Amino acid sequence: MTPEEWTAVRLSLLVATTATLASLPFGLAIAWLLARKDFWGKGLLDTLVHLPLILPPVVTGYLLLITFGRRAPVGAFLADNFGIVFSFRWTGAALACGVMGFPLLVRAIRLSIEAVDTRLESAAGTLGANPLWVFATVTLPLCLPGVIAGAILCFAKSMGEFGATITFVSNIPGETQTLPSLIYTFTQIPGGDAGAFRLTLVSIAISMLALLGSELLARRIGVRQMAA
Amino acid sequence: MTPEEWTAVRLSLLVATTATLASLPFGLAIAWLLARKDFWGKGLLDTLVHLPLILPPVVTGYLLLITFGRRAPVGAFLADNFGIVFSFRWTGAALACGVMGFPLLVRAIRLSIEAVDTRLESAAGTLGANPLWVFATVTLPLCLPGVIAGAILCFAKSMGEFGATITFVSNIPGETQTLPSLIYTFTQIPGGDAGAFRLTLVSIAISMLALLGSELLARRIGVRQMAA
Amino acid sequence: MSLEIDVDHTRGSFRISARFSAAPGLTALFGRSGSGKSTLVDIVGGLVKPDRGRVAIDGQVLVDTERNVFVPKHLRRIGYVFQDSRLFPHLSVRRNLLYGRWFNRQVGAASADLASVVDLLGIGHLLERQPASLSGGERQRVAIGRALLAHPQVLLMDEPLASLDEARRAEILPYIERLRDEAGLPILYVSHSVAEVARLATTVVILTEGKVTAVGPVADILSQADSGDGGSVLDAQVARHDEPFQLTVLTSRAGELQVPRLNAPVGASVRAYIRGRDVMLSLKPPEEISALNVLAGRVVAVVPDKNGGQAEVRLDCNGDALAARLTAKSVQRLGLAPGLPVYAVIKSVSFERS
Amino acid sequence: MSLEIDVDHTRGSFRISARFSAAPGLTALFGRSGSGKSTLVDIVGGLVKPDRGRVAIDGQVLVDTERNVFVPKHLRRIGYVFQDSRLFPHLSVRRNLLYGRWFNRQVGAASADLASVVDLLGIGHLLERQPASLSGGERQRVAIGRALLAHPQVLLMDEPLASLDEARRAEILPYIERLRDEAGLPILYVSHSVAEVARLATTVVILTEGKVTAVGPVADILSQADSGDGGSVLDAQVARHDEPFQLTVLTSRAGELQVPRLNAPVGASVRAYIRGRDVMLSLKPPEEISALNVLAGRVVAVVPDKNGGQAEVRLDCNGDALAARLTAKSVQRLGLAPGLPVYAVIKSVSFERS
Amino acid sequence: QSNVVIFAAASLKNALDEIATSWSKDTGKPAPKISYAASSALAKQMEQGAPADMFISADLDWMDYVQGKNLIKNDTRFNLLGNKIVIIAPKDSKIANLALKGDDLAKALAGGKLSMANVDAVPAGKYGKAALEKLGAWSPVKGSIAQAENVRAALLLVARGEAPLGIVYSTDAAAEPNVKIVATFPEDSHPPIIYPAALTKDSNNADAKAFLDLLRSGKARTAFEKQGFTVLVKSNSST
Ligand SMILES: Nc1ncnc2c1ncn2[C@@H]1O[C@H](COP(=O)(O)OP(=O)(O)OP(=O)(O)O)[C@@H](O)[C@H]1O
Ligand SMILES: Nc1ncnc2c1ncn2[C@@H]1O[C@H](COP(=O)(O)OP(=O)(O)OP(=O)(O)O)[C@@H](O)[C@H]1O
Ligand code: MOO
Ligand SMILES: [Mg+2]
Ligand SMILES: [Mg+2]
Repeated sequence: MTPEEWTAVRLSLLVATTATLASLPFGLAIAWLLARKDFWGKGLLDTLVHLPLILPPVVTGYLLLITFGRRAPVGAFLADNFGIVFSFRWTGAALACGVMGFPLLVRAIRLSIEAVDTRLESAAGTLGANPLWVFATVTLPLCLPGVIAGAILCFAKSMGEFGATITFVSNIPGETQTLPSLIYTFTQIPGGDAGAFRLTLVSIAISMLALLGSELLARRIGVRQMAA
Repeated sequence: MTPEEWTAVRLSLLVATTATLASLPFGLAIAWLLARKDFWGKGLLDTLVHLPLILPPVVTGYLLLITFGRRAPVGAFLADNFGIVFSFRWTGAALACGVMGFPLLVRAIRLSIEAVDTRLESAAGTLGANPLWVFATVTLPLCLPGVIAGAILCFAKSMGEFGATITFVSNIPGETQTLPSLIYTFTQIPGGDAGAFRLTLVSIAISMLALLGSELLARRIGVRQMAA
Repeated sequence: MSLEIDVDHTRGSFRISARFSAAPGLTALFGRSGSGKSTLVDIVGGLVKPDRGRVAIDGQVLVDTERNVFVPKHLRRIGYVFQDSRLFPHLSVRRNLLYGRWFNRQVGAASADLASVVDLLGIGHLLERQPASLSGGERQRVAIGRALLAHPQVLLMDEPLASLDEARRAEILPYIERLRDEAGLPILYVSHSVAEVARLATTVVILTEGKVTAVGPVADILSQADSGDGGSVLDAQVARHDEPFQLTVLTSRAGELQVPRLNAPVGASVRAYIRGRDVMLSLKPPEEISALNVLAGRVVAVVPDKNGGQAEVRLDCNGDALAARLTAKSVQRLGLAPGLPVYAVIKSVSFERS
Repeated sequence: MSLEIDVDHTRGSFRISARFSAAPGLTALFGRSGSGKSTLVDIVGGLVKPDRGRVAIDGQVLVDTERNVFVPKHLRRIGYVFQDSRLFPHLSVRRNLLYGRWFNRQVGAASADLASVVDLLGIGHLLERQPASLSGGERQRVAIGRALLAHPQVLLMDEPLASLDEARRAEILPYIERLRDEAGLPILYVSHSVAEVARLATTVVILTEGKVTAVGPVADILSQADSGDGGSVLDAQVARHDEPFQLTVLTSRAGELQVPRLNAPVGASVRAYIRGRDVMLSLKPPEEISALNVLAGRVVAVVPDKNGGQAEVRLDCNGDALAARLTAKSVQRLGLAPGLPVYAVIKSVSFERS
Repeated sequence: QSNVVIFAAASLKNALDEIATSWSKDTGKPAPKISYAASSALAKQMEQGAPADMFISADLDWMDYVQGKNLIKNDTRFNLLGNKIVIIAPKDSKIANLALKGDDLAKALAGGKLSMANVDAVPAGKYGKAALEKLGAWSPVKGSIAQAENVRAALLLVARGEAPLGIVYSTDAAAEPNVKIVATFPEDSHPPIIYPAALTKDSNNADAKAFLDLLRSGKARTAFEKQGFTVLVKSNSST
């Protein structure tokens, strides 16, 4: 592989990992809201979460651009107040991947939270745990399978996402050129198939390792729990 | 909306519904295998299922093209022996959407199956139900939340998928031009933004309805079950 | 039920190694918490495949690891009442009850059955409810009904009555007796209640840390049970009913017994269980006392308890064995010793009502 | 525990409407399956918010719908033993037991507590196990331990001993008594066992279809209980111990009682529960009989059962009330009628061992 | 009679739709079905037996590719359209006229990115790169290129002000009100920008030939020119 390709691999790993880890807390919070609370606008929130799935990735990328771009309201606000800049940065790629993976993350966690027996949560309450502690010590550990599944889906999606990423932060080698962007470029060149194939295998290998790791983790948790 | 747009809306609904319904049985079977069985090559199957997520959609579309195309081995076999033709038909678009949504479908169902208490399955066995009946009368109803979640994810994904579709079956009006393909086309021409925006709203509205419907369904099932 | 078991099985650090055969009827599994009762029932039910061994019911081999036989649970035609009720949360009570009917429909009068079982268990008002909204006892009653309505050939009951009130137990016990006697259904029954076991069991199996430490007819075993409540069982026949006083007079070899009105025809064979603690001993026939039953006998043995405060006095009453539990002080005071003739005094109300 | 309850609540078609106040100590909830016991405990525990009403413990208001007070459950400092054990499946037994310690650590000697509770419940060998691998009884014992170790100010126990064998119950009961007496812990206790209730309860509340049908001191209520096992409670003091025979001699107004050796110092106040079915009546003092306890008294009332076969004979033994359950035939035979002097004969072994 | 199926580069949609509609109206024949996608995807689909009668590529490379695979009727191939590439800046940019030699461009970027379509894969990107190389402006800006998936995305980045400058087709620049053209590349600075068209080998639809002839005849000129394309066929030369 060429140095450019190695760079793309490293960048993709960074982007996918960041996207997954950074969206986890938000994913957990929103999944919990959707699973356990009834509130005005719940349907809207649900639709919003699913939007990146429903919209063609290019459109999502476009929406990200007009929201988090340098001249866009939110983007400018974040840049001015927190120094967080997305445009043409790998952070923007991570944001795009995180957003694209978000519906998958939230669904998996939500399903798992809905499967947690609320009677156990009440039991924890009677033992003195306040709602936050109940979440941390009972709900969260019990919905770990969903968290793991959601994280791996988000990671895998990040390894494959390019439509929104390239539209939002374009394709700058070493900065925003992730593996899928590079693969895509190869597919657009007559005779580029071999290169695309090689990089595709790399991408599959990475994701397979991540998958196996997640399965092992889930199994260890599962063996310890079983149904009690 | 123009007649062409209406056609695309109708076609997208057809494609998304077909993709979702047709992949459900396969999704159930594979989710059950992954959730409940240990076998050689399980990791491989798991990776295979996730591939459409990991690969850039264009690559998935290309792989579909060289597998299910008219001149491709599997495509030719299916066409000659069963008269099933995917290439450049709406069925191909449904196949592409089904494949792209498959990892989401399988994950959701699998999570739910893993949450089903195997003690209830044993209880059904003692009452005379053979394993197939146990699945149909106990496992399946109890993992319905996951089936519904998986189906809605697959449907939503189908409403947004165009990378694999356009690569596999092109973008032929009335035949393979789904809503997202049309939206994409609009984004490729000067002055197309308004059209893209209009169609995006249509797509969101449809998906929102589907989401709300699924929530209602899940809630009705949930209320009936609760934890027993 | 002519149950034959010879199995070894390991679950984590727990090892069960049980071997016994039981006569037809109801076999009670008795033993402390964690002694392996549920595990053994699971093995008979086909939920656990033993590491080694053989299980047969009425000659039909269900498991034989040597010949690689393992009849899957759905072909064993069992009705299993689980310790945790395991109702199907997605089905109404009615559909839970009728679940087994989908699979074993050879018996015709199932709808009549539903009505009578529902009636017996007092769950008629719950039929359209979902299991999640039931109380603990209601749930267990539905679980019993579900097992009964599966038209099983074998009934496995793991502490079925533990969460029920006495009144409800008193209603269900005779029904189980009828299943045992009239339908001839083999039953494997786990219970912590000596009274239940004494009343129902044909054979008692005592498990201790995974091993069978005693097995035999209920009369022989119960007095050995480490339960603080040894007792005796007398085989008797219904001689007549005393309708005005609602009593039934039984005859046994030991003598005549007056017990609360039984629902059995004259001539029927019944079993009277007499707890050791309900038996008083007197050196001469007591007079002007409220107890209606006085059996003459002779002391066979005086068996002091380990801690010495009490003793079991075994009597021979004209061939029937009877045990009385007394304080050591009474034993000394009355000078009880083998060979001494005594009178056993037993109140009628001591007998379980049916 | 000086528990005051006045609540209305509707769950589906079930309506509970309970109002009572109970003296400090242990309050037993008694009633048939589905009568609303668990619902009431849930209301006290804060798991269910009543539609209307007020709950106060020791003057501390937990719920008052009128003043919009609802103390959330994690602030109530309760130890709740659920009817279904509700162990945390992802935590080992040890961590289940210590769960409450994270939140209520003001009490110091918690590690000593762990050891003693583990010992009492016999779960030392289970500490590193996961709940899924426990037997039914083991699970319930861990649940009891978990509640005790949360250092609660109130203990809520919903059929805690239902799945335990008699030997284990006999070990746990005195511990609960100690909590009630020494630690002065208010306890709300659901049980189907009259013996347990009689032994433990200060106040008994009887629920029938969601309504309180009787409430009062254990002695007054138990004989009314629709349980087929009415009994009497005598307040007594330990007079001396008879070590050779392992007996304890109690004095009560009714007379002297010899019971199996109690673990209480001389002078201590204890309560003796005497089941009606364990009491024989004699018209003259019995001689040469094994029973050590004979109390002289006078018939106060003869209350026939609904179905007529048996009757409860209420006695006044020098001011103490005592009830005997006899057959109608004995009542007639002895000519029992108010005013008649009689002797109550009670075996020592009838008393529950501690 | 079945519809003519045309595989066409996505950027042709506006013009080609208009032509197809009027052709259908004039002749009474059903309007052609036109599949708009990336030239690369269309070429590979033809390779897999796609039922196309006609292919209009956005560059010569992909037409050469299908011709190399023997998928078109070589004698029907002709160069239909030409286009120009320009440098654009956001409407409110201070840059007005930009010189294109040496590092003028790099200076004008002032640390910002030059937004282009993919310089290896997308025609507009390839042309832009060639032109910059020819003008000696490539190496100074090489490290500052933001490569978009396609021209439209490159245009968007400039229109949104993310990038101070970008290289796009003049057709796209003309239609976007938020940008202005600050320089036009000389025709000889890059390979000719050409949209070739041809009938496919398998096509036996007479209407397809008729429609191709229409395009070749130059009667469609107005529609293409309205979108800013240069029509390469001579006017009024009919076959
Ligand atoms: N969600 C609900 N919907 C309808 N009825 C309910 C619901 N929850 C409980 N009930 C009913 O309320 C009644 C009281 O239930 P509860 O659990 O308090 O009974 P219990 O006295 O504890 O009985 P048990 O001894 O069987 O445990 C029962 O009849 C039960 O069916
Ligand atoms: N998966 C397991 N791993 C380790 N030990 C286990 C496992 N399953 C059961 N055991 C142990 O096996 C023993 C027997 O369990 P079982 O459920 O048969 O007891 P039981 O006699 O039914 O007790 P109870 O009266 O409490 O229900 C228990 O000590 C239990 O802890
Ligand atoms: O009959 Mo007793 O129990 O020795 O007093
Ligand atoms: Mg058990
Ligand atoms: Mg209850």
